[in-house]
Amino acid sequence: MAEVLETTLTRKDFVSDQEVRWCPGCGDYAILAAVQKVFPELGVKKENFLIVSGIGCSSRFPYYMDTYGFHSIHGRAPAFASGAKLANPDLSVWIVTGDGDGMSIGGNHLIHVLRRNLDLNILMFNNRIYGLTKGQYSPTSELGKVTKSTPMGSLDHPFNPPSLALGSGATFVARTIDRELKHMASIIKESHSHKGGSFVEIYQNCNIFNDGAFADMTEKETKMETQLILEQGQPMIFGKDKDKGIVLIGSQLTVLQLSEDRNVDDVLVHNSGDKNMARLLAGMTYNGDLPTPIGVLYKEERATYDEMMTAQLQSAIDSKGPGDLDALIKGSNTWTV
Amino acid sequence: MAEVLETTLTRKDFVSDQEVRWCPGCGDYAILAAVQKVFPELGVKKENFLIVSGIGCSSRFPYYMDTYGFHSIHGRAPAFASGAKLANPDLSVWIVTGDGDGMSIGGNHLIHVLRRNLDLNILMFNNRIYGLTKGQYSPTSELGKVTKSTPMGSLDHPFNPPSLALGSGATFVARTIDRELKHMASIIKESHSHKGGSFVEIYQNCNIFNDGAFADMTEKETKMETQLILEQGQPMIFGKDKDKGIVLIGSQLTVLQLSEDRNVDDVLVHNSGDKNMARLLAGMTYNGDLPTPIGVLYKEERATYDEMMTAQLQSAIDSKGPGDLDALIKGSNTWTV
Amino acid sequence: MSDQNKTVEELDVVTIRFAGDSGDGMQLTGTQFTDNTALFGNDLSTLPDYPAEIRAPAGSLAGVSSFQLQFSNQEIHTPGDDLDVLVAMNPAALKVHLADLQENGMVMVNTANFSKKNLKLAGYEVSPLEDNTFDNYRLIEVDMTKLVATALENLDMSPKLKARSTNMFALGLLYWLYERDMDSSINFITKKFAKKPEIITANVKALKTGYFYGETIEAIKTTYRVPKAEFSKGTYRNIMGNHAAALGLVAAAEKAGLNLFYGGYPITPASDILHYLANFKNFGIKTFQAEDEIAGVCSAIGASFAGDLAVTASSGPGIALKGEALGLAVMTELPLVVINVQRGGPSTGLPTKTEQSDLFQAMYGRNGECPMVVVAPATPSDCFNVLFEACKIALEHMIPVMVLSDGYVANGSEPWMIPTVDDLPQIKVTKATDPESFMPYSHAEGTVARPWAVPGTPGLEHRIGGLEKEDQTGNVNYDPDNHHYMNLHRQNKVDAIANYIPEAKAYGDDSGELLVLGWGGTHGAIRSSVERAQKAGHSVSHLHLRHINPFPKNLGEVLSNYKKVLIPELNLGQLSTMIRAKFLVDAQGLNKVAGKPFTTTEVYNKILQMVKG
Amino acid sequence: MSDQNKTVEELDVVTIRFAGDSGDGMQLTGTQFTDNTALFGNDLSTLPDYPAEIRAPAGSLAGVSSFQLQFSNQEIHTPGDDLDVLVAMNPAALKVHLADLQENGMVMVNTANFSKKNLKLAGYEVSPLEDNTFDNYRLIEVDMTKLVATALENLDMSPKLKARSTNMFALGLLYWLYERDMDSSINFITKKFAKKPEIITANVKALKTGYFYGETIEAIKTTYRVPKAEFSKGTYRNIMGNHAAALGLVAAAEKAGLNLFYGGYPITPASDILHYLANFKNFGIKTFQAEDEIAGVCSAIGASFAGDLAVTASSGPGIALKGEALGLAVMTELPLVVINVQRGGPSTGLPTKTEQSDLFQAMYGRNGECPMVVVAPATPSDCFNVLFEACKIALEHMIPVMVLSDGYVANGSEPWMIPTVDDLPQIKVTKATDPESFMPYSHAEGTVARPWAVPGTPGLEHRIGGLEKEDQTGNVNYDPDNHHYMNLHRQNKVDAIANYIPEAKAYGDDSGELLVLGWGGTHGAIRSSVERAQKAGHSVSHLHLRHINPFPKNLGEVLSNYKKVLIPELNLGQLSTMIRAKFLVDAQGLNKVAGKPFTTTEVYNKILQMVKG
Ligand SMILES: Cc1ncc(C[n+]2csc(CCOP(=O)(O)OP(=O)(O)O)c2C)c(N)n1
Ligand SMILES: Cc1ncc(C[n+]2csc(CCOP(=O)(O)OP(=O)(O)O)c2C)c(N)n1
Ligand code: SF4
Ligand code: SF4
Ligand SMILES: [Mg+2]
Ligand SMILES: [Mg+2]
Repeated sequence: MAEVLETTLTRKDFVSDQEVRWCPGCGDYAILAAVQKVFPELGVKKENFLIVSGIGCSSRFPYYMDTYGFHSIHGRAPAFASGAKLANPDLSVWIVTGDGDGMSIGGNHLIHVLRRNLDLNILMFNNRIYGLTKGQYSPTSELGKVTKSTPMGSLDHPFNPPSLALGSGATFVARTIDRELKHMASIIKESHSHKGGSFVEIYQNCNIFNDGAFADMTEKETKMETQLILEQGQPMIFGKDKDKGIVLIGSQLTVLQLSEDRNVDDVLVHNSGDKNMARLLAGMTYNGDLPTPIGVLYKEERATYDEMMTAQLQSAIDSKGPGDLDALIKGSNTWTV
Repeated sequence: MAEVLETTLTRKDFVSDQEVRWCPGCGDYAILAAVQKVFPELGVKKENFLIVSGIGCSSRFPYYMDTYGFHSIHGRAPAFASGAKLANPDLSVWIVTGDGDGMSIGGNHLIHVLRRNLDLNILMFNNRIYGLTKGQYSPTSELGKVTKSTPMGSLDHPFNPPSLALGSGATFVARTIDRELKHMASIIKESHSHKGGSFVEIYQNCNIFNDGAFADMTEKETKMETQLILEQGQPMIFGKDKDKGIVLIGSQLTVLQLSEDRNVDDVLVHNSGDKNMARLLAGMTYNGDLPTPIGVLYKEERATYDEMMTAQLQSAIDSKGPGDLDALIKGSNTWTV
Repeated sequence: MSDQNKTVEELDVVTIRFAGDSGDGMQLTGTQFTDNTALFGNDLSTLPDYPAEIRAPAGSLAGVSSFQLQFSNQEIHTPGDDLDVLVAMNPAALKVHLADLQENGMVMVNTANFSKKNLKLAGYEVSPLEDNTFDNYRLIEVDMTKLVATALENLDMSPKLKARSTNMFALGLLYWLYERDMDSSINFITKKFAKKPEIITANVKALKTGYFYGETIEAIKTTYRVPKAEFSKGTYRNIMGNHAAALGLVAAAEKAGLNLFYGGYPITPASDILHYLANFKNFGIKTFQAEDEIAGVCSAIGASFAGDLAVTASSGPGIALKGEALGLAVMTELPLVVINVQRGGPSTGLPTKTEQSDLFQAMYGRNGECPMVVVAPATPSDCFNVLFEACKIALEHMIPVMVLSDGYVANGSEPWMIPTVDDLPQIKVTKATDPESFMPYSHAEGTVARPWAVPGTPGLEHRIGGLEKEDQTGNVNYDPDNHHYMNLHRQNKVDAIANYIPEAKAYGDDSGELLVLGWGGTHGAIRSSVERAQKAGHSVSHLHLRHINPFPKNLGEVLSNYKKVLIPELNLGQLSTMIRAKFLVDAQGLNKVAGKPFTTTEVYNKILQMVKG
Repeated sequence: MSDQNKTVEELDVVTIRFAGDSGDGMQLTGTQFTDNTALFGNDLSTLPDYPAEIRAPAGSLAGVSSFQLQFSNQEIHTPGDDLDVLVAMNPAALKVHLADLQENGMVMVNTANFSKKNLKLAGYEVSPLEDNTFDNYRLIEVDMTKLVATALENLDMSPKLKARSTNMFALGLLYWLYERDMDSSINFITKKFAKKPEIITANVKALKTGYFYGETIEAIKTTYRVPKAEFSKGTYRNIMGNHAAALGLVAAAEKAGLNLFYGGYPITPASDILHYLANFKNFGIKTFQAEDEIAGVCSAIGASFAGDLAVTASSGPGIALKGEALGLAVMTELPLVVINVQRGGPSTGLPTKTEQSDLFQAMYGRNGECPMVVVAPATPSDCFNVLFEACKIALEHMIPVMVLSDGYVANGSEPWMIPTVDDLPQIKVTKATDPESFMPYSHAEGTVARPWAVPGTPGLEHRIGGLEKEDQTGNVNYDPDNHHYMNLHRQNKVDAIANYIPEAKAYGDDSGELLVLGWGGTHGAIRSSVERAQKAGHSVSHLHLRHINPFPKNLGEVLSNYKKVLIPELNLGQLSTMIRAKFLVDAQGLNKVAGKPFTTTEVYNKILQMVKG
């Protein structure tokens, strides 16, 4: 883990000299701002940040951050990041990816990095579209999506990213929204503080090719009804008047209209350590009349791959002694002429 | 869907002329036997079966079946199978894969074919090892596994295949065991009858490189305590004396010791249509003192990709008329010299 | 239509370029002018050029988008070298493109955009309108934005939305300059915005305003007319390469009596092939947007095994990913068409730029001895023919075929004499049905095709895969002699195709001083320069290869008839390497890897150097 | 140790082969004999050969596993062509291998396995023991299984387990035949089964039984002794190629003062490199078994960016998958070592067989102009040197390097004079630290290396990626001239390495009739045949290329000194193509793609044909 920082960094320290090349109005700007705001507060030396991305609009992110950055190839960011983290476990490694980069071509690397629990942070900008290639549907696009490549509507059922992450064995699964700056900043912070692989889905608006994809979750008129803001130890209530709660009946999460009889005490209290509950909460995503949860769905402490590797290397030295190259080359069966 | 068959096929019709080349004692033999037993009973014409595999011991499967077969490349069987199914939706398409082929290199294709819900059947032989390459650990090997490539023990947390399948949006998720012939046959049958993508995990013993990986689940002495046999509409009881049941307390599945007070009526009744319950049941895999479920964990009717594609092609014809190639080539802006 | 004070001049050939910010609609403007030109009856060739995928900051140099068009009353082959007219919608566009304007050429600028901020973004310290930048050019300053705003005064629309029509103003102005009527664009606008009448009004008004404004420009005393070209008799349309490719595929499927299956993953500049095909669903075309390129090609191979005409397309990086699966297609001897719309490499490279640097990858980018048929279209409309032929070869020889298109051919356009379906050659496909004689790896004489025995056929159940196959039976086989034999067989299978393709015949004399040998999208620049050199009396011929693997049978002979061979390529010498190795001919390369096509002049100068030197 | 009735004959060179069922332990037997031979002091060369990955049915032809060994008192280069002795543990082994036995050669069979069932499985209608099969050979029939069973009578062990020691019996018999002592194997057995004393007893007893049984064999009147070879002074061990490769990597890491990171995915025949490295954890070596080959190479590139010496290895199909990522490594100019242990292709091909058919893929298997350094080891022990050098080039030039090993080199073994670490060249690695002068894409004179600025270094924060880079700054850049320049730069970066490698020098005369040009694992067969031809008085020299891209600077000159050039390759002419294209030399190929190495005779015959014809 990165050590605590002496000097004070500011947002400006993380602004690179490259022009930002997203379309005006793109949700990516807000995410960039949030990250530039949060990074100085993490207690990590500037030179210890590494941001790795794949290919996509979202994946241009590293160019705009004055940290070490690697704009790699499509879908493979988790693999590059894994190598870099294992080469230098002191780095604070961030992966920035999109719904196409991360879940289409890169789906396998994503699920594997999550099960391995390397200590790194994944920010997946989900705009439910391929932005960079000008608007084909993505694995998170809703069924029936009309796009350039599906003029009559797409035929495939989308992934539910938190469900997939949990199904992979992720130890930190969260969701936030480009338009909720504070929430986004706090989730990014929390993902950093989690030791292990953190998966953060960020609902992001692509105003050019999929404008308003999450409008119901971002617009004032509706968002109170559609967002379920999860907070550790807090009851799961929502609604403009905070008059609705989530309860578990049998195996089903259900909306409870609060009343005098059935009040906040009857409502589920969020415990991000409860994996089963996380599985059920993830299932609430765009699911009928249920609100969609944002916040930290799940968080589990589990040994990280990188720390186990470090420990294993040490234990090899402890048991065999530090490598003696001459002896190794020589082996055990030699003869001399 | 394949039409119902007139003539009567037998096991022998599905035995190819190729020598079976698995190690003596390999669990693959039993699975081959089960499939050869079940196929004649499915009401599918012999020539309408297509078995597609990747690379691995398990993936040699098609050679031994006298059906159409494609021994493709490592990890990609779902993609080949998807193309074949879409080219000819009448085929009964089966994918045979291993834990390495299906979940390591092929993980992405697996999760995508499941979310798309193509009507095909996946048999994943899980021996928790790479057999063909002579014994490296696989993505389903337990943490700390000592193998050729991990002499000091592996560092990565394994996948739980049904959890991953459910997280991907699969519509049919089941598990069986090479040593439970009847159970295996019935699950294979049920996977066939499911319209949509069926994922069947088969615990399979690799007696050469990972002998006894599932011994607790297969040996007489222990299996009654370790297997939870799920049957639709039946209470979830297990144990040598059928004296234990599974109950849901809050969000946690727990073992209930049956007694006069708390008897079978208190026990959960299996409903394979309950997705939330399936998520929790999948989590019981090799999980502490809980038994590991076998049977159909989950089953959901959802439009299949292939039938939607067929419908879309038809609706294009219905609305635009059948394609007129001369008109298409001509387009709308022409001039004549 | 020009007024009394102006004169009309006839020209043989004109090159114009529209340039502006990515948001200025230059691609649309260019396409409109192109369609109009095509309908008018000129020969033409286009070159769209836009920034890498993502939108660059407004007004920046990186954000400039342009569209170039050459049109003529004669046959032309390229979008032209030097410009007669440059339309520059902002300072950045001027900065990037002015150097390409020929001396005394006309440059029209939209002065409204020459703000301090934009000048700075374009790197101008002093406004070029205020120094000697235009000393050698004819500058036409127009405040297009303001003129449009005034014309649309009465419309109930935001100023921003109004400004969006400025490109139509520029288009109108050029229509006026070249004596065109505006109907094609008015029709287009009316159709495109059928649901938004106010947008129709705005655009049409802006268009007409630009047109009529022309007459008021003092500085322009002359308008121009490029008479119709003489085309062979027939019906024509203007067509882009990717569009023609898609049509070629559909035509081949129809001629073969097969369903078309397309499995692929979006990537610039190949995605449009998927987009076009997805629109042809009433032709029974199945398009499958896969999770990645590997799944794209594998799904296609699976569909091929199951009996469809299977196609995948991508660009360089995506083709790299398909290499392993293509080996399987070669081993299983299944028909498959793979399209690589090449772009600038290596790695992600220059995604929107053109290049010919994937020839080696096409030939050799797989493990083992893995020969593959390679063909390449020469022009946008040639994509139709080449894709049709690729399908024919794939199906009739049971073999995968790689088509090397490129960004220039794919996005460029030209007039195309529309073929009739009846006149297209038949594609002979016979699927195996007879269990008696069936051997999965028996091979037909001549075509060396193996039987296509598709699942669903009773009695032909068999297994194929990537392990070495026994000759005839197709069973897995580890015998050394069989392996050697099968390697030769796979090579022979490709080589035998040389018996089915036309012999090489150069344009120009059959022997002489210099042969310029080309392939793919460089056709236009080479042909133009060779014609120029021929006119100048040099002994130069042009041979353009459609078939790169196998080569035409007589290629070696043809090469030997010239004293020198020049191979211009947009790479560092890939065809050169193949030619030198095979024929031991000291072919010289003209190599440019700049993400841009050759200019005619570049090739011409090299020709001169070689015939003189 | 031979008894009075037998005589001992001295021989210069002997070739033996153990062959049996996959389950018979032939690989172990062969390795034991090899170690013993090495310790005894002969020069030697081995050729293990086993069925494709999966276990074939017991007794079947497909299930035969063999191990060949040539040993000599002189320098030898190959495992030998014709056999002096064949040990055949079952009919299938006999069937597959008998043809390789030289006339009058000795064949020892384990008669116990010549059951009806096994005969049938091997395709014998009549037992070869009962017809004239052995007319031209010396047949020694031994019921090894029974003799072992009797010897182990008193052990409390299942008959099946006892029978498992039969291979030790055969080993003992051969030890006796070649006048060896058994200590090395007794030591080995004792160590290996330290935890199972009864297995030790059984194996040692079987070994000794075989040994002493020798004396009772009437038919063998003579035992043989191959005197020690004269080696240069030094300490030796026997080593296999993959093992040597792993050691070369560890040594390079130590000499460079870096940690080694290995990212890869198992595949035959490359997996052992991972297995070896995973055992060297106390050297700080990080091995990462990735989810696939793409993740393997990408993790390595990530580790390289972060400052480790990064390595990935695979075989043909896996390397195909890495193509796209290798383009990124070329574009980002990061040090990386990529090992391809070649096997039979195309596609899955013949996974356990050797071939040299991935040279084209190494050179050209990526999109765009994407040149890569290519080197190849010639022998098993040479893998150490080549891997060490590959790391040195990668690190000192900041460039990816592809190493083309092959199944023959990787699994073969030979004596190796052990180098001392002190004598190995230093590897100069300087990581950038100075923010003042730092430019990510500035390039050093000579090496053309760019600075290695690793994350964690204050003030050097920068971004890299796969889009075209601006010279010096490394920023994304779409300028045509920059793109052209950078393409030339990347080529130049490879070419410049020619200044750092030795010039080519042929073995034999510096000019003459014929130069035999080889690369990689064909070294032994070529060298032996050239030596034979030289002895026969022909003007033939041998040049073996370690460096294939770039070639040694003087290669063209060397080639021009010979009237003819012959290029033997286990492919259809890949180096030939490169040489012909580059030097316009009419090099002839000797090409075999049978999954097997050349025999000396094959190459020799071709040499004769060329010097005579
Ligand atoms: C190997 C490869 N295949 C395809 C592409 C083309 N491509 C670039 S980005 C992209 C999808 C981007 O979608 P997403 O990850 O959702 O990012 P967004 O642009 O929406 O932020 C595709 C298909 C590529 N660059 N490389
Ligand atoms: C592209 C590629 N990479 C690697 C391999 C080597 N390989 C073949 S099978 C296999 C793993 C097989 O494991 P699994 O799928 O579990 O099958 P099993 O043999 O255990 O049945 C590997 C790594 C290959 N054939 N192709
Ligand atoms: S295309 Fe969409 S995601 Fe990409 S920069 Fe523009 S608005 Fe953002
Ligand atoms: S290695 Fe294991 S999985 Fe493979 S055939 Fe042998 S026992 Fe079965
Ligand atoms: Mg997206
Ligand atoms: Mg396995």
